[in-house]
Amino acid sequence: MLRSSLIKVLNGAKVSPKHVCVTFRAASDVAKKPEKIEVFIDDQPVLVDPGTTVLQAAAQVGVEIPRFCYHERLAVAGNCRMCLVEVEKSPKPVAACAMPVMKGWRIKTNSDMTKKAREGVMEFLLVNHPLDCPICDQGGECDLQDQSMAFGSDRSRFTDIQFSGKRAVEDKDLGPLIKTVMTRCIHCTRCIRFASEVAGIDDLGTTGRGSDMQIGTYVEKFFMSELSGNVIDLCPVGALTSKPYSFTARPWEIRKIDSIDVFDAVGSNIVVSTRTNEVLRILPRVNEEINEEWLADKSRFAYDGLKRQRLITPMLRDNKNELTPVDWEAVLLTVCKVLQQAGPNVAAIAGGMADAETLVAVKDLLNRLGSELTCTEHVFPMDGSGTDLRSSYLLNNKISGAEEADAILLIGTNPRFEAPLLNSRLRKTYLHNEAQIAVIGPKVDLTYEYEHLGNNATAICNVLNDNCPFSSTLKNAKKPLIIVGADLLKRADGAAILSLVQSIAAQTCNKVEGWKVLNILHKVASQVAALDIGYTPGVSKIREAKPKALILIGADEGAINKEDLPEDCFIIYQGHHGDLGACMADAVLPGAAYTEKQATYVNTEGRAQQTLVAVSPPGLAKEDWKIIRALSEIVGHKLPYDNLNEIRDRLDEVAPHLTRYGEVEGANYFKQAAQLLQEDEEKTLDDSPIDLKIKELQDYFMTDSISRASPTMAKCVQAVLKQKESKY
Amino acid sequence: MAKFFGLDKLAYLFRIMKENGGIRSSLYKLYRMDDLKMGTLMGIDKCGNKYFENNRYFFGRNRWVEYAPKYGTDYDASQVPSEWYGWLHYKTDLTPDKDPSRPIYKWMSEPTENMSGFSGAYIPYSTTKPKIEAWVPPKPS
Amino acid sequence: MSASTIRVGVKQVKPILSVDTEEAKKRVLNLYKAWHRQLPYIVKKYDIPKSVEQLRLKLREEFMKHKDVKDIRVIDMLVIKGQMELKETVNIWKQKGHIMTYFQDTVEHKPTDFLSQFLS
Amino acid sequence: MSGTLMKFSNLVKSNYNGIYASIASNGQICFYSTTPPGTPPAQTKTKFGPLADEDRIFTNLYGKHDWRLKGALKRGDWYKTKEILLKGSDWIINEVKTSGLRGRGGAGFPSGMKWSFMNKPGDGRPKYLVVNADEGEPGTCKDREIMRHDPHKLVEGCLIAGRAMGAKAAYIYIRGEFYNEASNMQVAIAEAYQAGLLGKDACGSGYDFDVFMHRGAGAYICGEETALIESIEGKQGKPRLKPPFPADVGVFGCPTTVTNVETVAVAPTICRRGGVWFASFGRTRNSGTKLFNISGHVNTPCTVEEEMSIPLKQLIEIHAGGVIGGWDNLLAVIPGGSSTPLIPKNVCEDVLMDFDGLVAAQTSLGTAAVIVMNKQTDIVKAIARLIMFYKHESCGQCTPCREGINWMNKIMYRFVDGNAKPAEIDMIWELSKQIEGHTICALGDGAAWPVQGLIRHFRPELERRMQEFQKQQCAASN
Repeated sequence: MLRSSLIKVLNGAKVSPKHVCVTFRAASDVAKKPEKIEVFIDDQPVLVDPGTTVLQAAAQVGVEIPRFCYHERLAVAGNCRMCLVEVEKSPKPVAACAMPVMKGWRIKTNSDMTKKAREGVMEFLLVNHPLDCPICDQGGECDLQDQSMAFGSDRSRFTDIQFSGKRAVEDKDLGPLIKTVMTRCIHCTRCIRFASEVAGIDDLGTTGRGSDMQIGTYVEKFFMSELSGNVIDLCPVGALTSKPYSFTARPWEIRKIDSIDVFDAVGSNIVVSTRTNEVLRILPRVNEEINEEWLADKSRFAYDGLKRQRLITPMLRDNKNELTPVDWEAVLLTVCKVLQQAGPNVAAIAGGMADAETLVAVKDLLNRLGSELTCTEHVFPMDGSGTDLRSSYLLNNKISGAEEADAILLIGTNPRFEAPLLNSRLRKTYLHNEAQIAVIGPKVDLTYEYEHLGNNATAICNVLNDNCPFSSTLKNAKKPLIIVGADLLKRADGAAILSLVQSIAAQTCNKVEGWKVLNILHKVASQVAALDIGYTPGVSKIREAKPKALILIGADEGAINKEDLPEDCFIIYQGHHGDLGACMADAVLPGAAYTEKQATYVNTEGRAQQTLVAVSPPGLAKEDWKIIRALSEIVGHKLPYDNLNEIRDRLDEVAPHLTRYGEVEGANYFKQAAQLLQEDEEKTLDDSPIDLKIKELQDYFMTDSISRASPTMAKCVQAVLKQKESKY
Repeated sequence: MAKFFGLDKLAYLFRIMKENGGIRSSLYKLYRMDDLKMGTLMGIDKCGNKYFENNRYFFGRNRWVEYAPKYGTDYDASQVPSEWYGWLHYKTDLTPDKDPSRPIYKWMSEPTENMSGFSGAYIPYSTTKPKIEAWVPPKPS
Repeated sequence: MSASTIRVGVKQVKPILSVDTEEAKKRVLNLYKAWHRQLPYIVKKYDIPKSVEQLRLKLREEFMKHKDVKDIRVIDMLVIKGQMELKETVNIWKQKGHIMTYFQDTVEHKPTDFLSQFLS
Repeated sequence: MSGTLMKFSNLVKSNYNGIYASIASNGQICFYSTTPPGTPPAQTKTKFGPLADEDRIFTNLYGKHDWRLKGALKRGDWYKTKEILLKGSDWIINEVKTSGLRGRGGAGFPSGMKWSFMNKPGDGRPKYLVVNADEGEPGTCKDREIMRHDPHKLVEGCLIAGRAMGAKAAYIYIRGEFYNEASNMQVAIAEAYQAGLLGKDACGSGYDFDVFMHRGAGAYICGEETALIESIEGKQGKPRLKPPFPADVGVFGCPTTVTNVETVAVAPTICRRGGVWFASFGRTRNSGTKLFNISGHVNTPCTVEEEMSIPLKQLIEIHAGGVIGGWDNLLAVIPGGSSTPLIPKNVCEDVLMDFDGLVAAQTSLGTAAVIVMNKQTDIVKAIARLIMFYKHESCGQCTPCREGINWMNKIMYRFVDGNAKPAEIDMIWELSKQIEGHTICALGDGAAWPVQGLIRHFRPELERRMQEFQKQQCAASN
């Protein structure tokens, strides 16, 4: 929407001016760096770039100007008028959020005029605000509360409440995630701007005017976005609050633990709020490199899945073929017996949420038992350099790097649902950087316009062989980007496709230092760590090997089933949720979920991050790597680490970047990887259409054992399906 | 004269013992109830407990219950049925059979005796939902 | 002047009871003997399931716990505490359980090896 | 990214300081330290009005003649338009500057200067002229007369003004309720196209110019220039933040000038008869002729073209047949459309109807819509009704206007009954000050001023009502 208008500006046709300004700015930014101008904030001189707003200039000297509608990551609306400040020689106060500074301006953020303006605006905001703080979920973290304390008047003059009362607005139904109490709304339009700019959905808007103005979806409609939860954080008052969290806790009662999200491979930074050993909500934590300050809905709302379908006690299959709860000694002894009998005929499959510590412990144990069969559930082509060179399986250019790209080719991926926060970056690139985007794969709604090049491998060949217009765009681009979905490489001809893509990447010669063209987007949080540690992607080897014992580390995707295994194969499932894996298991070892352990995860760009313990594992469940460690001692191959530090030393030994938290360990050797792939014998391409697992919003919500157990996610799926049937 | 020597008391004791069925049973009652009293039988409830009154004793001791022999020494205040409770605790002076105004509803249930310390004891349970719901393995078909 | 006082103060500490090791040793032995004499009465009065022999061993053990203490002031302080204990014991200010705590550690030792930790 | 979104101010070029300063002062007062080229000659007359018939610009104001092209040609429209166009934009702008023409839409910004902002080297984007024909102000009815009876003046004006600023096309944003006017306009445009006066090679001058009509959907706020632009773009008519000013980023993201119908319609005559002729009317800085709308309690309400700086009393007496019940029965006059503060009778006696004269009387010329109220008027109720209008027409974007006017409206209606405390008069004064100047557009100011005018001049009346109400209450409760 926003973008289309922009193109038309340049062609001299219709345009949406509110956003045009943004692009002009971006363009002029590149062109030249104008010299700085001096302004005075409360008599403090500060040098700023031309075009800086008063509010930003004030922020540079640490003066914070109150605001409601202004948000750093959204367009300026300037309608709350809270940020009015006095500028010397100006007869009326100016809106600091929108007014660019002029040379020599003396801005007074604390003068009588400023204070009076703020007090007036505050009074007007409270005139029609219900003041129902005691029953409002935003209480304690409400901008309106805080700012009325700081800047408001100390008494009320609103006597008309005795004559005509306050405005009341009907609540809107925005679906199972967002609770609305529209009477509290102060019309800052942050939610509208978020929806149309970041989420790319123009469903929210205003209707009516004057005091009858309302925020809402024009028709009754579910706010169908994978980023919808963020409007809850954006709302400065309690008009939009979290439905699952409603009336649960007050912000001052909860403990906040910084952690990492594992629902996708992005590794968003989160804050887990807990009280009395219960996860109450999950909020995003600012990390400019990864998730900015957004969070995808699954990561935010699937936490109630952590409380259902949990494995809280070890289980063994008894003679009636039923899983019955036993204690740890019994299960460990049984498993030990099985492993000793199996000898080297043991295999392990790691699922999407396995942490690096567990992965390395399992690998060490299996190696000691004489087996090399450690696999991941998700496939990756092993031809050529396979997973030996990190560059061939990482999102090399980093998530934040996507913002600078000017031509993007998405192959076999649906970033909107596989990595919503990467997609929001791509949308930003599209809007503000005029990036040309093309897609090879199924036609999906990515919230921005793209060129659809085809749905099969031939389309990739076309790009390589200059058979389509986009290939020249890609080759002429300064900063081209190719993102390949991990799903695509699962196919039998995955290696051939990867080889093709590598050739395309090689053609787009490196024009910018450090710019990496080829990027792989994974779908699960454990994959990169597993490949780093040396797991074999895919389970085909296990099918061939016919192991006597199989350890599933949270592998619930059904990559392998009982029919693939010999009759006498003993399946050990270790994980936190009862799902496919636990159903087919002969022994169940209850592990900890990501909120319950301090564990390392490596995201798709190769950035190691760690989760922290927010709550303790339920029942008899233990931290995963400790289970393996205990098992190893009973089996008789004691693993040489007893505590977290020691196992992290071991991680450091295997791959040092796994313990450098927060940093991206870049990969290189693109050329070598490409060469190795080319050297292999000619591979045949399968020309069947490329398929994706997650195409639409309803596929997004329930993709792993936690979200499948979550009632909220189930409600979301229901709501989406219902919305799809509705005529709007 | 007899009064002076306390002989009347002795006579009264003998009377009590006689009322209670001789020396043997008096001793048994004394052993069982730590008390030996004589009084008017006011009624017998359906469990066989006997209720006595003797206003010669001071208020608070003038009404008592003699538990049915089947209870032996394991008697307990909760074995008094609710209709006699009021009389025994001076809430009313009318015994159940003499009180016409007692309401009888069909939802009234039989009184139950306190089973604390026995297999039928009441065990309190939590009414809050568990924070974590465990996975129940599906039954193999 | 004040400087010199400080220097003296630093060099020489004020004794609690004993001026030299000899005296301290004497006090320790006196305390030991006093306890030793009281042991049969303790067994009897407190009615504890221990024999006088066992108590003697325990007494020796308790004293030997501090065999390496060299500081006179610390020795004196320990002697004072020992005397207080003795007085409380002899005057039956204590109860049976207090005496028995000498024999049983109420704190259960946490397992130190990984597996026991895991299973506990 | 936030930075990118925020810093659009690169667009604001240095010469916009000027615009800012003038608009900052609510567009009422415009003082210029520098003398721009084409300064109008100083006025030597001391007595103004009535206007002679040969000096009238709008010769078919009452619709007595043919409004179509044929009639217009007879009245001298489209006469030598080609020559004017061929003289080039600098000449036109200079002529307009010399004429001292100030915007007729209310703010009174010098038109020559405004048009000249558009005339800087372009960046490839087309420029647009937008004619604001969304005449929604209560009391104002001048533009509709032009469009109904003299549409060719406007069409020709569009062409000349458009040429002056190098615009590619003109959009006439006409109020949705003006059905007949829109029809006449459309006919006039069609006639002009057919006659080759518009379109490719307009008037044979080699200049391509298009004129489009756009009918509004009935919102007063769409008369605000940025809201009007939003509305033309098909969005909700809600004012935009300035800067960037429309001259930089206007309609469809291109440089745009928004001008009033009357301003544009007088441009051809100025060019034909010369800026000096136009400047010979009215006081210095207030030159020209102007359409005055006189309504309310007068014997013959009318719209009339008069010389600027004509005394108010003379205007009413000559053209409107005097106040009903005689001049002494006059209570107050709202001199410039509903948004300007009223002036009581004693001020009306000798006030001159021009920008500076009315500013000196603490009000404003606005659109020169004189609303006369005689002593039979319930003045409080009249102002309360105006506030209700503004409450209804507030777009709801910014807080002070959305919440403040609603609140003022509630208080005003209590004032009508007197159901308030005298302290609340000061409170509503303060509220109006909290709204004024704190909003994105000037609607907030326009709503605040009538209340301020009322309190300034009729405070005793308000207090009297309150006392009366108090007495009634006491009587009722006893």
